[in-house]
Amino acid sequence: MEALLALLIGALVAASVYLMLSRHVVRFLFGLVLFSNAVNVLLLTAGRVRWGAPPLVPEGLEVPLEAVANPLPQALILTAIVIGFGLLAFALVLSVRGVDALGTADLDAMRAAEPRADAAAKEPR
Amino acid sequence: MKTWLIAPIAIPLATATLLVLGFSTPRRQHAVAFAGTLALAVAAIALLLGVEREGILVVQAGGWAAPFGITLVADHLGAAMVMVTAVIGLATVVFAAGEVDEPRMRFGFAPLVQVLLAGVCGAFLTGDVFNLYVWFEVMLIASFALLAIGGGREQLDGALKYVALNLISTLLFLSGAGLLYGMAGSLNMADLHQRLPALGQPGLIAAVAVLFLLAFGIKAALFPVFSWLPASYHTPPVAVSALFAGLLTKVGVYALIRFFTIIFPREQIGLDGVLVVVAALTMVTGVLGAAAQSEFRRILGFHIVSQVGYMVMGLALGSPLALAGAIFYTLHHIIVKANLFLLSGISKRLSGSFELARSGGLYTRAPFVAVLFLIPAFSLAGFPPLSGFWAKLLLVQAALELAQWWVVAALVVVGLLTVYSMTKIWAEAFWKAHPDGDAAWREPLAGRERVLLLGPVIALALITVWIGLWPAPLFELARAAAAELLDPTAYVAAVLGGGTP
Amino acid sequence: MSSLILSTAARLLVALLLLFSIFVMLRGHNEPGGGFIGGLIAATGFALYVMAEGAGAVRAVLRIDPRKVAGLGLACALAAGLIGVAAGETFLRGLWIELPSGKVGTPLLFDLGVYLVVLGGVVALVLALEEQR
Amino acid sequence: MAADPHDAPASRAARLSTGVGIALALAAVVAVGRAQAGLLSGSSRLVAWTWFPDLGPSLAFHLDGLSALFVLLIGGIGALVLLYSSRYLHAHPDVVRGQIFLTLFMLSMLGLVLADDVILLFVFWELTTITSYLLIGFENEKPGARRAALQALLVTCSGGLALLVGLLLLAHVGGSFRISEWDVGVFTAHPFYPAILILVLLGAFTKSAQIPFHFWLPNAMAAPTPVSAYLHSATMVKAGVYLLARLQPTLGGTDAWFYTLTVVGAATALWGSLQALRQTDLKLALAQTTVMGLGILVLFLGSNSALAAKAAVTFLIVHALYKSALFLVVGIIDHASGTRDVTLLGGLGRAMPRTALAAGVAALSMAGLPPLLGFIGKELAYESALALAGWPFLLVTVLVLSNALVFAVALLVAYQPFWGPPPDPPRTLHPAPFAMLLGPLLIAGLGLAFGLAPSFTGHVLIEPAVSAVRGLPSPVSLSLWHGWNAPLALSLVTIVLGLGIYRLRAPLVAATGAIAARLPWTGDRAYDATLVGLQTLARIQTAVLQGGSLRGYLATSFATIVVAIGGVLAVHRAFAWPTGGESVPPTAWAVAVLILAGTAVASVTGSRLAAIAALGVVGVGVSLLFLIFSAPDVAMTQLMVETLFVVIASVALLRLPALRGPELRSRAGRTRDAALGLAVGSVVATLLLAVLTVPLDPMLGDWFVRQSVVEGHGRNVVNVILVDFRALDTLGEITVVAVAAMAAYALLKLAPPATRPKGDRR
Repeated sequence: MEALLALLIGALVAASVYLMLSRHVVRFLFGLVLFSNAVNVLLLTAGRVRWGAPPLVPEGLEVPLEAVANPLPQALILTAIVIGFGLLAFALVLSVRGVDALGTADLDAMRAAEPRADAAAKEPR
Repeated sequence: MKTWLIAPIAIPLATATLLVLGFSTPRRQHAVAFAGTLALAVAAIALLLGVEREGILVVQAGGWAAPFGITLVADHLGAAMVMVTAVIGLATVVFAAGEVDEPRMRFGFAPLVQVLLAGVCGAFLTGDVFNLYVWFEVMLIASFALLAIGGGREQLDGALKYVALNLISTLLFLSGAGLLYGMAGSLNMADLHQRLPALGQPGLIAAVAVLFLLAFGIKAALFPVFSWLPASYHTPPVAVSALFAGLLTKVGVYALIRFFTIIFPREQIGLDGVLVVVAALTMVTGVLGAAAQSEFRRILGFHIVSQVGYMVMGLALGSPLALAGAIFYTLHHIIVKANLFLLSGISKRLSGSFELARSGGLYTRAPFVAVLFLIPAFSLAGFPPLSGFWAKLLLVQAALELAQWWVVAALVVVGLLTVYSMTKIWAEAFWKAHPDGDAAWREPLAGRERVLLLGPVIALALITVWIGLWPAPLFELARAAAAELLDPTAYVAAVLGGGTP
Repeated sequence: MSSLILSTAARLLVALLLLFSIFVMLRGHNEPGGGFIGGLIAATGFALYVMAEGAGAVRAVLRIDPRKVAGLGLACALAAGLIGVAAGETFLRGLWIELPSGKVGTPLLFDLGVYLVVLGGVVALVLALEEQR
Repeated sequence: MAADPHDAPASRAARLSTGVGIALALAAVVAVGRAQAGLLSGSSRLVAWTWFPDLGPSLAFHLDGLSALFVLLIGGIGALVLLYSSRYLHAHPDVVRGQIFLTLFMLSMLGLVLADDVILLFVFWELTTITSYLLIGFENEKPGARRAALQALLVTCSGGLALLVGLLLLAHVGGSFRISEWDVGVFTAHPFYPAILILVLLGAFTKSAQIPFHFWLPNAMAAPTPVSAYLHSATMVKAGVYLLARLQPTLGGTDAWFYTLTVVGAATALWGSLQALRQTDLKLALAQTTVMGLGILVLFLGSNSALAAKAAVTFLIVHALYKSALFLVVGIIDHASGTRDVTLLGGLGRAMPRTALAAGVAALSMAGLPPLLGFIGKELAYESALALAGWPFLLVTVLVLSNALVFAVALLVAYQPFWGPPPDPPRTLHPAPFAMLLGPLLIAGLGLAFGLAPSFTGHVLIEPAVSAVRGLPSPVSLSLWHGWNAPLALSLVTIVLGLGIYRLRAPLVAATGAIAARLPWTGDRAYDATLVGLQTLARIQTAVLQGGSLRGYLATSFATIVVAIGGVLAVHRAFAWPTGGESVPPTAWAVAVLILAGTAVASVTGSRLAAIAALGVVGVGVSLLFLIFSAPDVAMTQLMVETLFVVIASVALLRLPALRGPELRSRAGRTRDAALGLAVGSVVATLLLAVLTVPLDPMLGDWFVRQSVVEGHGRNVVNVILVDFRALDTLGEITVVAVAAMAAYALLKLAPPATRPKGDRR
């Protein structure tokens, strides 16, 4: 089971890298979203998956009767998902503003901070 | 005493919350931010003194014993880093009050700085891998915001590159945390220190270690993944650049030092050679990059890369002296580099441009600023008797003791190239007459602006000189920190309460 | 988009979602749910409302800047942590008191903080995006 | 000329800076002069304070004959130069700055010769480099001055860094950072000796302008004349000589030391004197003879004989005195007539008799004529050269030739401007004030006085220094008259030859000029070529590594991931396939297929909406996966986040340019990116698969499940972890959310960049 998940993660990562290397800023964002998803599944997988009950304690008991899924990876993933959401939303807005300001969605054309002429530094005087 | 351990995280967070909920005028925001940062500095001093007096301090957040809850730990390294964070925080908060424009203030500049400080302090104090990830993210999102808001084309372009590569770093870090948990079943650093060797999987551990090396390497701007830094650090307001230049890459360096001593001790993972080569290439490519630039802040940006190489070289060499040298280097560099960025802002304010070709005349017009520039500039270049000299000396001495001759050569040659690229700024912005002649004359700093802009610069320069003239106390601190890292017995005992649960 | 039916439906839906979100948050300590999910549900409700009625209407209903809601949430969470310190325990120590209806403790205050941050944050984002259009 | 700025009263700051500097200089002279009596017997004084105990360096100072001699020169000449420059720079707006730098330099130099600790010595060594840099660049708005300053800095700094390593090795071998604590016998036989020698000599040769590093010194004449007189003839350039003298007991006495110093010194001496003859700028002529003088000093320090040490120390004094006096004279000429070009000067003697007197006395010493100290120095040099092992004939020839050339230069400097034919029309003169005359007169006079009192000079000044250089008591007695002997004959040859060279100057200059022009490579050109090469390398490297495009940076990062992690996995053969575990239920297969399908569509579609929808499908799929694996909270959160993200993305992305149209990447580019993507994916999957074979200790999870109700008072374990067990994570996390929202809000609301002026980076 875990092997299947590992391969799935590999596929997600591969696709996300392919998208991130695109010249279009939107595709880059899509790649980021996929990568983020892949890492969340990786957390789940690395924490081992198990069929069975979710990590809930039935009412009136102190500990669950049957074996439950490992709750720690779940908590970590939850945190990671929410953080990822914040970061991705920001990246999205930043891209929108960047495209507005720079007048292009082509990543290769976005070089306001590092203009080409800059590479030819002048001799010190 | 232990209450102080949470203070460096709670104080800036509380200050940020206060700033969001009230105090709407920029002046009041500056005042509250200053008060909050001052409180942070007091807490940092108390923490450092506490560590000096009582040794490693530990708080189990929420009262849950390690390794189940999250442990906050202040050892010498963590406390020293928090201290220097507070210093840089104070300097930039004051400088920002004289520099940052009103729209940025309206849109949360002040609380963002506080959140950044909280994130940085959290990263320095946590003893938990996943919690470190969380503080990295806090720091990161605050830095994204500070970098991007209110910016024009350049700033947005720089921010995009910064965000993109840092997000990759962060996802690698998260994957690493997951894999580490998946192998060792723990996230507590002290616990991991004990568990990993017992797994009997040196190859796998090395591979995961490399994953962390990559994640933190991007963060710290190591060769060949440093490009986001020179692409972005020259774009935001100077107070932000200074904060970033001083602290953010150094959090990456800190994490490398922390991980590659306590979690992945060098003798276990056998990556020394790789790390030495990476450090050397970082030093060389960074300084050559600086040599190719002709813009004040871009030169400084590339210098960060080169200097991070020095710090990582200390880690890579790995002897007690080398590690102490790396820590000494980090602490010194935070002060000096932040100061240089602040000075670039003063230079721009007085001469009208960051472009060296478009500036000049400061030596004649602002001799005091010129002196203030020379101190951190020569310190960075490693001239005695300034702090940077000792930092380099410690590493050279360490490399000599280990008979790493070509490392010595690299340390020395890169030092010379640093001198070269640093004097370029001096010759162009300070010595050379301004190309526009008297027409370029900007009004001199006066009144409130003078105090706000020059005050932090003077303070940081004094620290540089003080460390230079009297290096022994800082070195003792660095050595104590290195000793704790190289033999984590005390660290483990303090965190886990003496035994494995 | 502002047809009467949609507008009315949206209002109803928002009210329902808000109620539901509070329910989800409160039961979160014992059943699936909690501050995150609750906050997200509530935010989704507002997002719907924004789409139906426009940003101005939502601002009018909210009265308070959503960013301040988020700030308030952060304040709640911090306060929940600091109560522990004030009581002489460590930061974020959970302190509980027994009430007839069940136990109430600082972790619940903390969860409320999470709820408010998520709600305020997402609504601020949606509003800004909508107002930019 | 009513309002001549030279006649204005000095500002308070200028007077203060001059006064403080002179007071410090005199204090040093007096203090050491009082101690001199004790040093006659060859003893020395030590003081030390702790400084950096953990590493080793201490604030240790050491006064012996050699340091004392240097202190007297530095302080004595320093006081006079400061007085002189207060008038010379009088009208300069930066006079205070100049005086401060000169004083700082003097203090650094004093520290250098007094330091016993090698690190302390290096600190002062570098401080002289820095002050020299600032002083050469004194006329900072002139590009030539800036270039010269940088050149001097880089050349001496590269040597300095070599020296630092050398000193550290010395300390390592000697077991102490204190020179006085070394056992001088252990060094030459140590395996590090060759390395130490090379490194130390690099430091000394760059500082003391030895071939092939000599070129920076003439260029440094861009500095104001008092600076040249002080730093670049009398003191700083002698720091290298001082170092060699100081280390001769430890490092000297070997063939390597002897031949290197002798050959380099001789070559430098010859080259400098040849170059000196060619100059028409008086200052440059003097600068080149300084190169020659430094060569002579290095040459004599090569031998460890008492005679050579005596010759070296005597010539050190001779050179410092006549050279600084003549520099100051040239400054007066420049100040008075507005030029230093010897072809434009003549007949000044009548108008400036006192200057002419100073010049004459100093030049006689330079030419090596009796009864000046220069004569004694030259005689000693010949005597010592004749006694040297090796090839005395060659050395003597070099010495005679150099001295003859210097003789001619002395005539050029001290005769031609004063007594040569006056230019037509005569230049207007501006007489120098007495403060400027005092220095050259006194210093030149000392050269005469020391020559007339040879026993005092030998016994009080030279003997303690020679003893210190040799590391053993070495009695010295000097006399003006040695009787009729070989050195005297050589002196006569020198004079005749010198007069001849002076007469035949024009053709000689032409001849040497022609040779020099054919030289393929000079130090100066090599320096330029090095800098150009460095710039080119830097540019190419930056273009490769920092191309300015995000995609390049991303590709680098991904490739690094593949190489680094893949490499380690391959080296350790850490490949494994997890066995056992749960079987794959059909639902999981279905969800996996769903996710893959969404991924595929998102990767290739040209439509934004389709891509967003596909990503939504992936998100829902992942959410289902969480549900399948018993993570309801995560599943719900994922679902809600996905929904919100789709909403936000639709709103935001519709404002961006369409995806449709030609894919911007070329086909080859796509193939390459796909390959890179596959590689990264494989590495991640491989790593994960290997990790999954390590059995997981479920201790943490089990503990949380057990404690959730008991300690956390909640039945949803995940939630209890989030708000209690690991609430600190959550605190950070909600901070991220709050800040992200604030930041996005600010980005969207804050003034659009179009309304901001272009290029504004604030």
